[in-house]
Amino acid sequence: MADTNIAVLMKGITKVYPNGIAANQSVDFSVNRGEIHALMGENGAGKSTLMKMLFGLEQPTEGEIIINGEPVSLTSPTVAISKGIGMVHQHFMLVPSLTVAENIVLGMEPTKGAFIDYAEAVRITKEFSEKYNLHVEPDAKVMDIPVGMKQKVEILKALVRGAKILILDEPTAVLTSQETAELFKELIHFKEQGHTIIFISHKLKEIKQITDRMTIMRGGKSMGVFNTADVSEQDISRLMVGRDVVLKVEKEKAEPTDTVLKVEDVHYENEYGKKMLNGVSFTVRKGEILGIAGVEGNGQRELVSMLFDMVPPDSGTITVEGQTVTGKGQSFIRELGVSHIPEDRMTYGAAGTASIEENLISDRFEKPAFNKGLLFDMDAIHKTSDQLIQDYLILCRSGKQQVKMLSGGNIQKVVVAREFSCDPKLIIADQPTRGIDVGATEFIRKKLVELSRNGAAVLLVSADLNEVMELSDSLMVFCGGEIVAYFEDTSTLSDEEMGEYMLGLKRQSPEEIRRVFHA
Amino acid sequence: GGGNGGNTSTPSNNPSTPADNGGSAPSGSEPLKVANVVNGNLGDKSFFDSCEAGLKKLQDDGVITYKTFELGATDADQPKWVSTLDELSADGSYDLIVCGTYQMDAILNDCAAKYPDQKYFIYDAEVAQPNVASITFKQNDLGYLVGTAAALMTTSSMEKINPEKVIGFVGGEDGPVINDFLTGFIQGAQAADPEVKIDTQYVGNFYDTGKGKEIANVMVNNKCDVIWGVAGGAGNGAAEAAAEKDIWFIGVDSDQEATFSANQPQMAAVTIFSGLKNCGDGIIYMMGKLKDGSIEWGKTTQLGIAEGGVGLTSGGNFAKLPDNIKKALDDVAPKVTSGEIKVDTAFDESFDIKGLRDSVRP
Amino acid sequence: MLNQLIGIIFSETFVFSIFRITTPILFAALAAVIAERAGVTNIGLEGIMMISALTGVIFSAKLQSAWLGLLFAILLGVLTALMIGFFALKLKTDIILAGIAVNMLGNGGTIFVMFLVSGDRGYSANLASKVMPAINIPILQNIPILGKILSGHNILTYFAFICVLLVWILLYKTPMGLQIRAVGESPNAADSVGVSVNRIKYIALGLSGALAGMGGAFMSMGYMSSFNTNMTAGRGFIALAAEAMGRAEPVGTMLTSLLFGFADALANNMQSLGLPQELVAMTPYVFTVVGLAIYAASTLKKNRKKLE
Amino acid sequence: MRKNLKFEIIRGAASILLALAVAMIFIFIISDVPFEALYNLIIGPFTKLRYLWLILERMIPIVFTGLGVCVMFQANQFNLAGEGTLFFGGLVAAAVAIYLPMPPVLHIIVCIVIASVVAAAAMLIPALLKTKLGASEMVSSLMLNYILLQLGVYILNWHMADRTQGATMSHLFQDTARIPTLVPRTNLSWGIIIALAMTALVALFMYRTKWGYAIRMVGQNQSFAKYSGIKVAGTIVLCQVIGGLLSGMGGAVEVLGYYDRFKWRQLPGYGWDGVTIAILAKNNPVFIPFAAFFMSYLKQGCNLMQTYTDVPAEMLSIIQAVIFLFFAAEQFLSKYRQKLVVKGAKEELAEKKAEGGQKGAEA
Ligand SMILES: Nc1ncnc2c1ncn2[C@@H]1O[C@H](COP(=O)(O)OP(=O)(O)OP(=O)(O)O)[C@@H](O)[C@H]1O
Ligand SMILES: Nc1ncnc2c1ncn2[C@@H]1O[C@H](COP(=O)(O)OP(=O)(O)OP(=O)(O)O)[C@@H](O)[C@H]1O
Ligand SMILES: [Mg+2]
Ligand SMILES: [Mg+2]
Repeated sequence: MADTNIAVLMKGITKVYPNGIAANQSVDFSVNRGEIHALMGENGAGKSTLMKMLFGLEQPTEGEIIINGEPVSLTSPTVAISKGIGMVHQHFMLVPSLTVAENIVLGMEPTKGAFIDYAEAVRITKEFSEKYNLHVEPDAKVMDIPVGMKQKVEILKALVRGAKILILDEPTAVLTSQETAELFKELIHFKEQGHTIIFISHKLKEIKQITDRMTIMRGGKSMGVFNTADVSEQDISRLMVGRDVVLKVEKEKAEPTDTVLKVEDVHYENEYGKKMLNGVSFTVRKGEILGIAGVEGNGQRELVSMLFDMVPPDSGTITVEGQTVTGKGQSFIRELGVSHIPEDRMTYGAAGTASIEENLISDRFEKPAFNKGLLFDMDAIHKTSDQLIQDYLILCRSGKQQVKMLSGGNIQKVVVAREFSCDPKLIIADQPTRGIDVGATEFIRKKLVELSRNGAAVLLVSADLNEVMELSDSLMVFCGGEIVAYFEDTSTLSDEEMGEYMLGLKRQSPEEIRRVFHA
Repeated sequence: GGGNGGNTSTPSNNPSTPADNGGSAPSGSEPLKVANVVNGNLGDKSFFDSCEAGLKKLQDDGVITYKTFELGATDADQPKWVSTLDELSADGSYDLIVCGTYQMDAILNDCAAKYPDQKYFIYDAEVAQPNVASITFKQNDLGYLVGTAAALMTTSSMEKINPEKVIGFVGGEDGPVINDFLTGFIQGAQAADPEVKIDTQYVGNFYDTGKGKEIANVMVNNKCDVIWGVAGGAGNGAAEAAAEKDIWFIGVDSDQEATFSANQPQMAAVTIFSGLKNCGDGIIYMMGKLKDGSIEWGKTTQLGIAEGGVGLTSGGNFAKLPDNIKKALDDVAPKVTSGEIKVDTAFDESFDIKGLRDSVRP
Repeated sequence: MLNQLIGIIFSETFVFSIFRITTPILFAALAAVIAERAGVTNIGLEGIMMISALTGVIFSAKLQSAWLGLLFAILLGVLTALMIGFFALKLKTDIILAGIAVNMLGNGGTIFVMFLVSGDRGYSANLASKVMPAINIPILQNIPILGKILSGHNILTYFAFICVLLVWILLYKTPMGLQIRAVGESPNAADSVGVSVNRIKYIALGLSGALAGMGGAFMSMGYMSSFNTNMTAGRGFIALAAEAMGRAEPVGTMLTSLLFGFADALANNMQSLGLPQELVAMTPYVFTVVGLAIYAASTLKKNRKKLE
Repeated sequence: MRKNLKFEIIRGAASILLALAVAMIFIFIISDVPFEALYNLIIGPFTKLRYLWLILERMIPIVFTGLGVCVMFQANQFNLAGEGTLFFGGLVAAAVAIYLPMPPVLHIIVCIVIASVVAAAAMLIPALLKTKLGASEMVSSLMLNYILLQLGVYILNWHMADRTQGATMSHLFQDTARIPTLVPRTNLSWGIIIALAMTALVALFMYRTKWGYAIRMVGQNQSFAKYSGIKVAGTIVLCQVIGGLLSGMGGAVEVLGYYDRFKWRQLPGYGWDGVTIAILAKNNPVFIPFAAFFMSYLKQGCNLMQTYTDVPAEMLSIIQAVIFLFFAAEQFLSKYRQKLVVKGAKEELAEKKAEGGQKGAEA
């Protein structure tokens, strides 16, 4: 007989996607009523897939789902919602041109006669927003609000629909730590009100702080259920990855020489008029790794886009080896010896439907080395691509394979192989190891250090504080579109101190900050 | 339900009809086996239908059996015209293949040369091959009659007529056949009253009825009170406009008053008469010659007013024409036939249709 | 000549004709708006209009009621659009191909069906079809200039403009409209709150078919009083252009449809000035391209800032 | 991969069968000799060599427009002006063929080249409106069709028409400009060889040159292409210009290979056919001749059915529509496919497990 204390029971779940990927293999998953349950695992372990099935967005190939003791067939989100399940997705599921209130009532619109009762929608939004202390602006369009508020809108969407079981898929990835702390308060509050919460996060500290139990997944399988109190952070990462995690990179002290990248007094307002960069100036020199730390959404993304001329600054100058890059186009910038590992590999880093080989040559296909007369020199292309596949340990059947058929780590290696092998003078590495396994991470970090020690200038952006602190020779902190701190030597820094700068609680003097501008 | 629908247009071939050698004209009472190649679609209420009607009559009279091949009118259908004609000729089981329009002449020319034993009729075009008999119609003569009547109408005191001396011509395309009608129309009108202005406009195709209607409306604004629609289906749009604005419409090719009278009485009411191009009668006329052996292969038979190839309908609203107009028509017709009145043709390369058109514009 | 043209443009009959010419395009363009807003490109509008134009004639003749004819025209429009939906959404046939196939059906299928029903082929002479009435608006018709321009149109012309309002209300004031816009803009978001994306797309396609159906019915039961082969003559494609130029906004689309109606009316008048018909016929299309270019240029600056 | 191919073949065959079954319903309703009709439709085109030549002959223009659409669709450019540029290319070729005397062979080449260049230039309109102003290429290309048509008919009627002819058509082409026939006593010209050669060239261009590579990358992921340093705007212009070039060339080859005068006064419909076969060929130029053959075969079957049985002409568009609708249905038999996939995935997992087990045992 089903245990009435179990809110969610998923038994023997297997999910095969239409492309043949078995994202879940005989997974058992159970959550007790009124607990906060963590679901952990490396990227691609199958966490989101499992949750999508619980929310009716995907159907299991095999297996059984039991909600509050009742076997259910969750054929669509509507059914799941009717069973009291709500989900906050890893990627925002909001309609940008609609207002917050419209997004919240979408699919359950209050009506007056045949029309939407918009006032009522606003009232509902306000009511729930007050009840759960999640402050949002009902009349603002979603495209105009900051990410933190978007996250709250997502949570409200679930609560308004009467969710008793709340799935939160990496809700804190885009929140500041204050916002996170506030959210956690609310989660505890929900729990006390009898809600059940499934919480997915890669941040071990958060997991330790807030959850009662956890299920760990690896490679589409469940590795077991644990009481949070019983396992250490070290244990968790070992269970997730399958071996002890060592991420310490050995590197000699940097001896920076000439300035390669010079950014001077750059300002930028985004399309909605929000000031994203406010007078940013810094330089990156040959042979050094300069890190940028900061909570996401503080202007790093805009800065990186600008360095690669994807958007123009409103004012200020950006030069690489003395040459202005603004308005020159990406091929000019690449010609200068700039390479770039983009944050979003599937949007900028790779063409998923193209082959590995085609992805590897995208920056150099016009070079004489790869062309014989009007035609491609296919031999040269094959040779280069095979060599890169070998050098960068890209796991694939052949260079002809579609990139999207590779695992995330290997896709990242394809990007890295291309960007590192073009003899770069400046490397802009934006989240170079996001979401890839330890082995590949180690490999990429080593390569990065090696390149810098051989004379490349490296600008490293990462949301992973450990990564920036360990890998960078010197470090600056971004907050609110400004540089708020600069550290020439990262070896003596503490997490706590960094945190204070990142949240804008602390700030160096202008003189101290100006040290980052070596000119 | 619809089982018999497909057959009406394609009467079964009589399998007992012996496949003639096709070389000489078959004699006696044996019905001829005829293929009717339509490089367009039936239902034009115009010469394809007229030709079809002629063949139907011949079949009913036991003179022939026939089958119609509708090949569509679009430019992408052109290759189909070629291949079907070739297919039927190669097949050899038809005593006679009938086709029409100037769009087919070059095609038939090649095909007839390739299959010298096969006999062909072509109407509304000329092909100089020894196994082809061509039938053409003097639409410029027809135009002259219509122009005469229209000009006299706009200056008359008939109902629906305004004081201004303006008449309209709605053409399908700015092309030779249509302009041949137009040439006669303008010359006839000018001869009747040199002060009459003729507003000529084209739809650009033969199917956009909406456009036909809009153009006719513009003509009404330009004070036209008699409009001749020579634009196939698009001409019906002009008739709609005429009915709405209560002016006179002149039909073309077939008796459009009769067609409209089935279900569109308002349009029938304003259709004073129609200028006919009697393809069906032409075919019957030629078939008679074929039967009695007087046919001349390789020659063109021009059918004018006298032969009944072209002419005006005389029933229905025609009676409403004042006597002076009827009399004028009776006067003019023999003169045109005899050549006493010389009507220009748009097929003459040196003829400046554009100049003529612009010189009489209101 | 220019004076003459200006005289024409400011004449009552000219302005009156703009509304008449715009009507079928506006219906079809609104059809395109609804489909596009739900994220489906309905390239089969031309075919749907043809099918409905014939349906209206057949049923109004058989049932001796223009209104029933209209009803069936709308119904067939809906069914045809849903067929596109079935193939595109359910069987995942490329939606463009599905649209092209419907256009083929609209071309040959209508001739075939008309022949089966009435024995007519090119033109529905044997069908005693009915037309939708023209309406004189009581007080308005007596106002000097305005009366001549705005009164006396076919009831469907008025309805086309009413539909602009209805579509606007539907899209911006009703739950269905909210869901249509959500589905078109971000299907995942709609899906995640239990809005069935395909269901909404079917509904949008159905409405699109209904509007295009009215456009077709207007052609054969208002503009004309009979059906003839190919009578929509590319208006379905023009409508797609009007919709895209109007950025899938009902009011914007109405304005672009009117622009096309104006250009077409102008073209009709330019021939009597002695200009070659072929060049005159280019007017509406050139207007559209130039209008599109001007409009695109005006929105260019705003788009440049977007982080891709 | 192999499994996928096998599935695609099964799906293709099944969808054709289903399409025919639906077509058959119509045929049975209207025909007294349904089996004969069906025989003519399906087997008919293979019964005589002559029919094969006809099929090949009708492939010519649509191979060109199909290739053009492939190139544009591969870059995600929804340009529908193949129709207008084919028409205009034909007209330009005709003008050169009539008024510019030249020695044989060279004349043909010059005609084709000028036609292609003019058509390509016309495509600059939608292409530049897109890249410079961001205007939808679909709208401007649709309008361009009508503009080119009207302009072409104007030129034909006012400047090129042979007034001695009963229909509006140009003067005769000079013999030097006519593409000779390939098979005697047929209308199959060397155009088919040009078409196939262009197929090879376009395939080579798309898959073996830097420009083709750029086009494909822009189509597959425009952000990635831009980020990689590919000149996106230039590539978008290039692909549409090539699209115009190909359809213009198609117009020239069709006009010079099939006609002796320029006779088109409407858009001949080959542009839409090109879109259809490009979709059937999944935008791969290599498959274009096959898709074109299929379409041409179907049309020939329909013609024979009309010629030898009582099925009327209008049925043909219905049958074609039905066949394309089903043939292009991706999701057709999807349940079956999902089963195959699951089976495959399970086998793979089992294999891995076995391997893992072995490794474990070794350790
Ligand atoms: N969008 C997608 N469409 C199709 N297949 C995908 C997609 N994303 C990933 N895959 C496939 O899923 C499998 C696992 O990929 P994923 O990136 O989730 O694995 P991973 O465990 O993170 O890999 P790694 O160890 O390299 O980091 C791979 O075989 C990949 O080809
Ligand atoms: N729609 C899809 N089609 C095909 N494969 C998919 C799809 N969605 C996910 N996958 C694959 O299924 C596997 C599991 O993905 P899932 O999103 O569940 O991982 P995850 O554990 O949530 O990872 P992350 O930490 O990155 O969110 C991956 O290999 C992924 O590539
Ligand atoms: Mg996930
Ligand atoms: Mg008068």
